[in-house]
Amino acid sequence: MLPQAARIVETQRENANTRTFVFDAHWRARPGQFLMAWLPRFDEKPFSLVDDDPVTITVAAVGPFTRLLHRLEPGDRVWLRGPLGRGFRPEGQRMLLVGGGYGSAPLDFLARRAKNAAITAVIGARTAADLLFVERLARSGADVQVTTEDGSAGEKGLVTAVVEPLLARGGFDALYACGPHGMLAALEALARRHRVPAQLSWEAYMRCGLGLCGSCEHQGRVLCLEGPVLSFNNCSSRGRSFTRHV
Amino acid sequence: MLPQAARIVETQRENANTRTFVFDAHWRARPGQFLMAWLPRFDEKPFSLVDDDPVTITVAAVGPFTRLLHRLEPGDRVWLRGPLGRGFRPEGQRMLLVGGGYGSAPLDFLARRAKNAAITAVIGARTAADLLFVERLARSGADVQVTTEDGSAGEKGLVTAVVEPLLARGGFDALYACGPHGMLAALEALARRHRVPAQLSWEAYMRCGLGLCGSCEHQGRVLCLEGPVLSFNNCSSRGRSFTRHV
Amino acid sequence: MPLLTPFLHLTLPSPIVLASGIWGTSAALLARAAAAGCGAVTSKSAGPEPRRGHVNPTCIDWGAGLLNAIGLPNPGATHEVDILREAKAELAHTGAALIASFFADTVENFGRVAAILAQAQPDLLEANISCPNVHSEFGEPFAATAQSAAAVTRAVKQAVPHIPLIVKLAPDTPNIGRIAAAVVDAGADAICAINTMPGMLIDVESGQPILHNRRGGVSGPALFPIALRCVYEIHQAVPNTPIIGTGGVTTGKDAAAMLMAGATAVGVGSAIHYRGPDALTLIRDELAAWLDSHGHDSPAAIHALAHREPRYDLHPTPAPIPK
Amino acid sequence: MPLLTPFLHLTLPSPIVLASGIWGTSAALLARAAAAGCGAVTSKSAGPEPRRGHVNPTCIDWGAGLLNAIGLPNPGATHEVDILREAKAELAHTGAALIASFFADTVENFGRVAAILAQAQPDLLEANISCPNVHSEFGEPFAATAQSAAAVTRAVKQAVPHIPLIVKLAPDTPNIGRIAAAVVDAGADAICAINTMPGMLIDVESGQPILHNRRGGVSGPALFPIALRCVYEIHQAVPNTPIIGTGGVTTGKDAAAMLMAGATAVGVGSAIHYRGPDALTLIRDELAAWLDSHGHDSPAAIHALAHREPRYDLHPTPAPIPK
Ligand SMILES: Cc1cc2nc3c(=O)[nH]c(=O)nc-3n(C[C@H](O)[C@H](O)[C@H](O)COP(=O)(O)OP(=O)(O)OC[C@H]3O[C@@H](n4cnc5c(N)ncnc54)[C@H](O)[C@@H]3O)c2cc1C
Ligand SMILES: Cc1cc2nc3c(=O)[nH]c(=O)nc-3n(C[C@H](O)[C@H](O)[C@H](O)COP(=O)(O)OP(=O)(O)OC[C@H]3O[C@@H](n4cnc5c(N)ncnc54)[C@H](O)[C@@H]3O)c2cc1C
Ligand SMILES: Cc1cc2nc3c(=O)[nH]c(=O)nc-3n(C[C@H](O)[C@H](O)[C@H](O)COP(=O)(O)O)c2cc1C
Ligand SMILES: Cc1cc2nc3c(=O)[nH]c(=O)nc-3n(C[C@H](O)[C@H](O)[C@H](O)COP(=O)(O)O)c2cc1C
Ligand code: FES
Ligand code: FES
Repeated sequence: MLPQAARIVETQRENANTRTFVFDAHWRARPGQFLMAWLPRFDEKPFSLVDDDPVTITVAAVGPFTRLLHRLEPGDRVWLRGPLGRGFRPEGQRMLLVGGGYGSAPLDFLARRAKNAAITAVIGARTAADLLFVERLARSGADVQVTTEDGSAGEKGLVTAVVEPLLARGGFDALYACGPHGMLAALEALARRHRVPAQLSWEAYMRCGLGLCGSCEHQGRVLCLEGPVLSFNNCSSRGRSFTRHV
Repeated sequence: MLPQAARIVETQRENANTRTFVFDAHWRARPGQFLMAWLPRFDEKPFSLVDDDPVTITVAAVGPFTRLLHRLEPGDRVWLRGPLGRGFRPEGQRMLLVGGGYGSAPLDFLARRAKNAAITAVIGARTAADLLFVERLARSGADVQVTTEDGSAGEKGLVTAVVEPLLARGGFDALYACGPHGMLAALEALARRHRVPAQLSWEAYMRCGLGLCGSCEHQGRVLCLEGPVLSFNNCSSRGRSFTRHV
Repeated sequence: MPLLTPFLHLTLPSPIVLASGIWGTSAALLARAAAAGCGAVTSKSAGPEPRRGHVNPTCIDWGAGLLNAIGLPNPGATHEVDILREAKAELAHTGAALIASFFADTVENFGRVAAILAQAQPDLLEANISCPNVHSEFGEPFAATAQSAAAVTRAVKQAVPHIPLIVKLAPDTPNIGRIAAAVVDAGADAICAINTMPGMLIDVESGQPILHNRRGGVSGPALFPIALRCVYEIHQAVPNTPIIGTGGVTTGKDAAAMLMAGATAVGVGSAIHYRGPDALTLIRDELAAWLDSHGHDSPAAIHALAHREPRYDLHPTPAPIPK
Repeated sequence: MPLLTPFLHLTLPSPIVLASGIWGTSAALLARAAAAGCGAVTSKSAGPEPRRGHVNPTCIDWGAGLLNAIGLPNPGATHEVDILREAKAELAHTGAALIASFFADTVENFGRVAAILAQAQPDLLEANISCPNVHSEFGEPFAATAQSAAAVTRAVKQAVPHIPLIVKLAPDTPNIGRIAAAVVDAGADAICAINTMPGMLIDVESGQPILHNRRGGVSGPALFPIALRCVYEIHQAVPNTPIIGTGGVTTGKDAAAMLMAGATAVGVGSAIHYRGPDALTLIRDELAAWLDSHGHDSPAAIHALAHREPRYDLHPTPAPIPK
């Protein structure tokens, strides 16, 4: 698959350093899958799909490439390769979604794809200004709970502080999460403790995007091909598979 | 397309220097199409399909390759590439088939594929012993006429001697022929004179078999790809196409 | 259609060139390629003596490309003159140029063969110093080293100074730019890049190489990125020398990429297998349509574009975008 | 399964070898490849210093093959020792051999890096003298000439005489057989052939090379006949030297063809993209099934078969067959 030139149709400001880009490209993808966005002779970087039709990504300006992207306007071109990787598979009727930072981006896509499920979403950020997709998730029908590290919105603290009692209370068929490594590692431990199947979307340093170079390895798996979403089933020690549990 | 190993299932003697080989290969092809038969490290040569299911060819022993083929027995392997080229398109209800030498081979295949047509076949050879496929064509329902150069069977002389009055009498929708160059050139002239559409299968020296090397060129066309059957429509000066004439 | 292509002293009606060894065995086929949209057509490489070529199989489609070892069958230079004369006459009304390709077994014979073919007054000569299929007979191809490539070039320019000379290079070298520089230095007027890349296929049922010559040359899609890289490197080495970019071009977009890499004209061969006898016309028309839709009025407009880098406007961190 | 493969002093559980640069960045991935059916696994090439590699795009699927210029990112030899040690421990129970691949910027540094990696006691060392992606930085790859290839070989053998050395060659040379002979003469114990073939892709919309490094290396199906030919020629040149035949192997039949061309083991890389993470297992099992169904009891049974010609019983013209 060669990068295909796509034009930006629309951009939306999401928060202080985050913008959403809508392209004149139309794919079929799963939430959790990603694309590689290329600016010729500059760089090519991975971003989660926020929608597949039209192709949409939400980008936090954190370095040279994302800052350059933020300078682009409708009519400008970006070259896209995708959809790449394996995404979330919406399973179960009661879904718990947890997002940290721009990790909320694929979660709204997931919520829209899992319309008949009852969805609880926990969205965390450093401050209220950094929160992302809270309204979008609410519009998608999720019951949204918010945490901020400084307490400027919602509960003060990390998402795990909200997630732990939710899992303890029970009643969720599966946990879906996307965000920084530390958050995912903590959620993985919680999910194991409470025997809830989990699908976690891990970030990794992507080079080839084809499952070859090993750059994106996580626990012996190449996330560009076999992830970024890795799932495990905690609900039984008897090898009942995740899908069968639904 | 790489050569595929096929086993000889059966061989049949056709006449003093001609044998038929049936392979354990099953294709879908048109009469007039051909294959390339390869014996590793020896040579690869073109032969008309006498049947496509099972793949069958009839080979006259004329030189090193064909002589080696004649030594092979059921169970031996030959590597086949095909079907190649464009074959005959059976058109019209009254067909005149003309074969010289092993040129009769694809004609019987054609006769079997054009079952509902009234078929007249004129088969020529040097001597009675060289005649090929006379019985097969009769079994396929054709009205077969025979010519030999030495008069040892049928009419003495060349096929054209029989074909000319047949065309003059009229009543044929099209002429189909396969055989040596001289015969085809003479038939082409006759067909033009009598304004009968014709499909002539020309022999040519085949190398690449892919339409590239130019080795098989005939009148500006590469016969391995655009032939060996070339058709022209003589029945009208008003551009009525061959197919419409049916 | 915006396809006029200046090439040395000529103006070709289109940048598409029929590659040597494809169809170039007769005047009829050369004329057909011109009628189909080629701006120039290259005859099958002719040598000093008539040659039968290799025993079959000589050409195989293996999926990602072709592999051929036709073995340079040709009627010999003296008879080739007749074919070229006939072709020249048939091409006259099309405006397409005739490129006479040739090879030889020694440096001197390259000069001799060129002198013979020159009798037919082809528009251009093309020295095929890169055919991988006569390797075992003649040792390494002349294209393998800068010295031997330059020696052939000098011999031909000395024998036929009045017809511009294209030298056709091979991809199996670690520095094609250096070899291009050497032949241009020796007097080559243009470069054709590239010939096929040596390869082999083995039939596992028999355990034997499929081509009778065992080795052959890879062409078609598999060759495309290799050819593109060679053309790019040659343009870097000799930016003022026109290049016929050849190798795996199958679509109008491929042709555009070749021009961008630094080619002035685009050779097409194997595409005829992949897209049928109309391939030349299809590629020509696709290229014209692409140029048109991208606002370019000629192939020259995108020539060597890949060597010019875009600039991004990289201010310091943009302020959070107000909106 | 009849896959035991003697290779130098080792007996590999299968002839399938994970190629360098594929998955070889961590002990976990090396162990996974061994568990999936590799008889040996090659680590990502390590160099004298940590290296970030090239900016993206670094690897592209262009249809008939891949093109990559990852740019040899690696943690540097000293840290690589830890990865190799960990990998060796994890591989112990699988029987698979560990091949430590490395590169350097100078002949001397090849020796130095080899000596550092030797601390981890890998089963084999592989000198990558053929990576096309560091070309501009270091000049021509060392694999480009017999002299430089032999010089590296000697330096490594001197630095680490006790671990057998594989030298990995490049296809962009007109005579790979001569280079193989030179490195074997200089002390190489085995050859890995081949690394990728230099190529380029251009995006016509932007007019720019797609890989950030511009040039990259072609791998995958497009490389297969080139690799097969190289292995065939190397086996002709050094018939007693084991070869890891690498390049475009995607199926068990491809692996069989490599063995027939003269390989003793078969490297696999890009196939993981084409057939998914199970590619190594699929190729191993297909090869085993093919050997089985053709009555061969080991990969060695078909080794170099393509170099042995069949004989046809060619009596004078057979009499007309009576029947
Ligand atoms: C599967 C996946 C999905 C992602 N989805 C989004 C998203 O939806 N929105 C978003 O804003 N960001 C997303 N990212 C992160 C995004 O790719 C980085 O923010 C971006 O690459 C930064 O590039 P830069 O040049 O702006 O900054 P840099 O200064 O180059 O990098 C800033 C940080 O980004 C990370 N990064 C840089 N290059 C890469 C790379 N090639 N692969 C992975 N991480 C890299 C590193 O952690 C680095 O420290 C995703 C990353 C992955 C792997
Ligand atoms: C489309 C086509 C269909 C054919 N169908 C049949 C058939 O059904 N039965 C049959 O017996 N023969 C057929 N032939 C002819 C057959 O290919 C030749 O008889 C055979 O190649 C001879 O090879 P040899 O080595 O035995 O003899 P050689 O001594 O090599 O050649 C004998 C004669 O065969 C012809 N010939 C040789 N090589 C080739 C080649 N590569 N391509 C074309 N002609 C060649 C030449 O006219 C030559 O003079 C066909 C040829 C073509 C082109
Ligand atoms: C069947 C065939 C025959 C060829 N014969 C010649 C030849 O005689 N002289 C020559 O210079 N190149 C010859 N070539 C090489 C082509 O001219 C061209 O360089 C190569 O095939 C790459 O272009 P392509 O991929 O478009 O075919 C031949 C190629 C093929 C496929
Ligand atoms: C993404 C990628 C990275 C590679 N990195 C290395 C490397 O670090 N060292 C090396 O010797 N070869 C490297 N190679 C070359 C492979 O080892 C192999 O020689 C080549 O890809 C051909 O085999 P394949 O077609 O099976 O991939 C790399 C190839 C690819 C595709
Ligand atoms: S980015 Fe190369 S394996 Fe995932
Ligand atoms: S045999 Fe080569 S073009 Fe027909």
